[in-house]
Amino acid sequence: MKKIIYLDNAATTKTAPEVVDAMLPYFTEFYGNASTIYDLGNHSKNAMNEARDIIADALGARGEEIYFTAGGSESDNWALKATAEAYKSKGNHIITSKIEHHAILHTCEWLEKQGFEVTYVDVDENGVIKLNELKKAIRPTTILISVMFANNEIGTIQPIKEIGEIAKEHGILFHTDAVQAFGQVPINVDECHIDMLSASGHKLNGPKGIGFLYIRKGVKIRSFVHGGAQERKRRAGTENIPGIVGLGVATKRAIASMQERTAKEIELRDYLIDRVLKEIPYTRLNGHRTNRLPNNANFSFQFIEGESMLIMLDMDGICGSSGSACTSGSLDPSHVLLAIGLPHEIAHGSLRLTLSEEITKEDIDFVIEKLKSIIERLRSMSPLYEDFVRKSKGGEK
Amino acid sequence: MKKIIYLDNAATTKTAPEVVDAMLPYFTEFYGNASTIYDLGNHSKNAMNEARDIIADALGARGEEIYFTAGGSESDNWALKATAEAYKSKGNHIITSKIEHHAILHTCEWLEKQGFEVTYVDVDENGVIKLNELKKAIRPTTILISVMFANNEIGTIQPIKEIGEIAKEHGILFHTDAVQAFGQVPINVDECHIDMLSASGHKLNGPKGIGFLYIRKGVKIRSFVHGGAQERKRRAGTENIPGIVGLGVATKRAIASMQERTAKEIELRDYLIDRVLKEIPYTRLNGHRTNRLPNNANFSFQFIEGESMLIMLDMDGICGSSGSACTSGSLDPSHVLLAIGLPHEIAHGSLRLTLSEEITKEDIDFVIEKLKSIIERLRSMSPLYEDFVRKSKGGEK
Amino acid sequence: MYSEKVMDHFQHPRNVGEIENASGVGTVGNAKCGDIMRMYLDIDDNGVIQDCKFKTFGCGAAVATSSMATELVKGKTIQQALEVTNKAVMEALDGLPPVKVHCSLLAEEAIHAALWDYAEKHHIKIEGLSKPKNDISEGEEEDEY
Ligand SMILES: Cc1ncc(COP(=O)(O)O)c(C=O)c1O
Ligand SMILES: Cc1ncc(COP(=O)(O)O)c(C=O)c1O
Ligand code: FES
Ligand code: FES
Repeated sequence: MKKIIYLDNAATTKTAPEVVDAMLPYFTEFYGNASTIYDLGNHSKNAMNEARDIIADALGARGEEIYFTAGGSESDNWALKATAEAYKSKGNHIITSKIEHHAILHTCEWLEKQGFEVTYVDVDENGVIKLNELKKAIRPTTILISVMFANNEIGTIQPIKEIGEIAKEHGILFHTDAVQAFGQVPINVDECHIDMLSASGHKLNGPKGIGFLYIRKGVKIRSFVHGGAQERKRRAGTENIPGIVGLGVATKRAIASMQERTAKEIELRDYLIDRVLKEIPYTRLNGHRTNRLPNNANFSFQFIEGESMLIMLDMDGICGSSGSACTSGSLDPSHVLLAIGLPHEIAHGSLRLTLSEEITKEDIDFVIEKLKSIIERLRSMSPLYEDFVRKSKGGEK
Repeated sequence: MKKIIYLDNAATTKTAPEVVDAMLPYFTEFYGNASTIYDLGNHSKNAMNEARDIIADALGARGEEIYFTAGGSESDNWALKATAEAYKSKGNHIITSKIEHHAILHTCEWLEKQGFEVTYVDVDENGVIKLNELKKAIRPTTILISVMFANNEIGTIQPIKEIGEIAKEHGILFHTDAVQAFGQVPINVDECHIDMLSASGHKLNGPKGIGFLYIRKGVKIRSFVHGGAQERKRRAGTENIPGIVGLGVATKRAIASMQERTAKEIELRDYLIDRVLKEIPYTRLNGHRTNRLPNNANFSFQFIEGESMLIMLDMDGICGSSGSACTSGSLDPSHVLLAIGLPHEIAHGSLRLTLSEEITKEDIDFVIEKLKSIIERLRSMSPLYEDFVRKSKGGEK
Repeated sequence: MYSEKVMDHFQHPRNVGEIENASGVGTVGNAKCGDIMRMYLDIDDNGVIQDCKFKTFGCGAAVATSSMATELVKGKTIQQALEVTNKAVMEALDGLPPVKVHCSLLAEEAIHAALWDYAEKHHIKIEGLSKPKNDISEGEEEDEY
């Protein structure tokens, strides 16, 4: 098989072999339902609570504040819909940002249909939320602020602590979608005044189909999935023990290796960014130059369309993405790139490369060489580029 | 380790080793996000669609009518809430039964709070829904009938085809919670006029945390989990590929072995039922004598409390359940046993034993011997039994 | 789910049974779960509990707390027996899971009911003992979600 350079770790990650190993016994040996009384079920319950404690520790929270879900989307849906339901007697206004993941945005749109009002706060050209606009958006009826910890496309990390303080000052609940940040950057829910936090296992070398919602003790919140008494009666469904165990091990692993791993990733990321910006003309970096996820690089190449670029990269064994993987069903340019002010045709030519601990400098060098020739080739085919060159030449006359 | 006789297969099953084997490559090798364009992602997409087709085949449906979820509870929540939302301009009335799983009942209660009206139709003493009551409950505003295919506690199989015909006749959507039935009894969605059907992987030797909702083509239904464009824009969240592959293999396996496996289970189940009823006095069988799940036996032992019995059975390595595992967080006697007319104290002493293909006649013999002495011991400690004996003696004088 | 002590008392319950012509018998039911406990006391002329037996229709915790309660009141005076609260029984068992706290109330109430029966039969008044309820249920609130 051809060597693959996987640079789409923001879409999903390889499940770490030690994570899989930890899960295995819970499929065929300790398969008991955690909600039962016999010993086999206790095995499951204990394993689940161990994972809960590992995750709580990683956030400076308590085990009983961690509720397992099927992933980031469910966590986001739950946080927003069930808070809205529980606090609607207090108010019907929610504040979020323009660059949230669709799991937040589409949920907000749904809530608008149910009679809630949502303010989508702007971001600046680096993708940082405008705090003064956020403050101005607050009303007496505001019940919830939901701002993502770090953006999945452009990697920008938000001023979460400041947002948390604003929320706290006004007695408003604060939720953050930390699906991209959890395991990549240190998070402490108390320091940042976070009341709810979403995360998803498969973004940190854990399994797919498992995630959690942190809910601060005391936060009134209804169920989203109704049914059995699992997760302290807040989230129904037979517990996915192998998934939960896997998420626990993945968290432990991500936290333990965070410092070393991200230092290495930042170095390689910056090397990639510097060389691409220098060696490929008409290119811009999207997202904040320094305040970004350790593994995220996002470029826009003028005169180029994203899908063609991705297919060509794939032919060279390079996996990247253009906009968010989750929106690939759509042909619209990324709402995130539009929000940071890119015109449509430039937003279309974006490339997101997200590193992992397995990526080496040689890999990056290989990617840059391939990228250079792909961009050149696509530009030579692009009528936009032709016009541009003609115009520039005209100017030179 | 002590030998364990696992008789709680209605709570959850052991994941079959070949299911785990099939899942493994999708953790560490073909881990790509199915919503991407590169080859690695195509691997995932193909595997997912193969599983979809296997499941569709098992139901006489089409692949595009199968939507993956995180399990039975999510499927039930989705089916009810999103149908209610989509059809509320047509009407606000829903019909279900008194013996549904909590994933249906609690969702119905939630819908009642949102302004919907729900009729909970009675069952007879065998747990069979009263069809004449069901018919009488239909109103011009009825938009949905949801009746489970087979009950998780007492195993009774419902007259699904008749219900489907009634629903069809009146132009009402028909959903069935087939979490216990899928893979255990043959199901054809067209023959039974089923519009939506819920199932959960871990009940048929598949993995936990994965399930599906069958939605007949043409049924308008909204999303329950909003966000990315996965599952034809109807269910957001990065696809749980290992789980989906596992569910596919588990389905294939369950369908292929169904005839032989259930014939064997029925024989053992009937042997168990006959001996227990004959050899343990003051005992009744709950659920229909013949029209029941092949692997389900459910008894009530008078004068006895369920939990004590379960703990004692566990000491002998026997895993059983009392009421539904999912409701063990509650102290109330099972709503199912109350619905078939059992008084509280008898409902308390119920024992559900659910077989698997691994159970032998020797296992059953062992269980019966242990059960006899446990019941005797607990009765000798029971003040209710004391009163009963005293009264009978009094009567003999 | 249960402590070793609870499991021990469940597996080997002390003092199961009846006492013929007991000085006092009390039966209480738990409205919360429908479980039932009966306590027999044999009290001598000095007001010392000579023997104590129980029967329980209930969960593992109910059986274990009954067993422990009989151990705790045996050999005690009536006044000392009144001090055997559900908390004392739970502590002696190294604790119970939160959903099972109500089970230990059954034991406390059963002792009180048996003492009340004794007092009525002997036409005496026991200081600090009030008429037991037929059904006990406590005010512990479940969270509403
Ligand atoms: C009939 C029925 N419906 C729904 C469910 C819920 O399924 P899950 O726990 O997989 O979400 C179960 C299982 O507990 C069930 O038996
Ligand atoms: C920021 C963000 N939120 C939410 C999600 C949704 O997570 P999942 O796909 O695991 O449901 C994703 C990933 O796609 C994400 O990047
Ligand atoms: S021409 Fe194919 S997506 Fe635009
Ligand atoms: S649950 Fe009834 S006494 Fe314990």
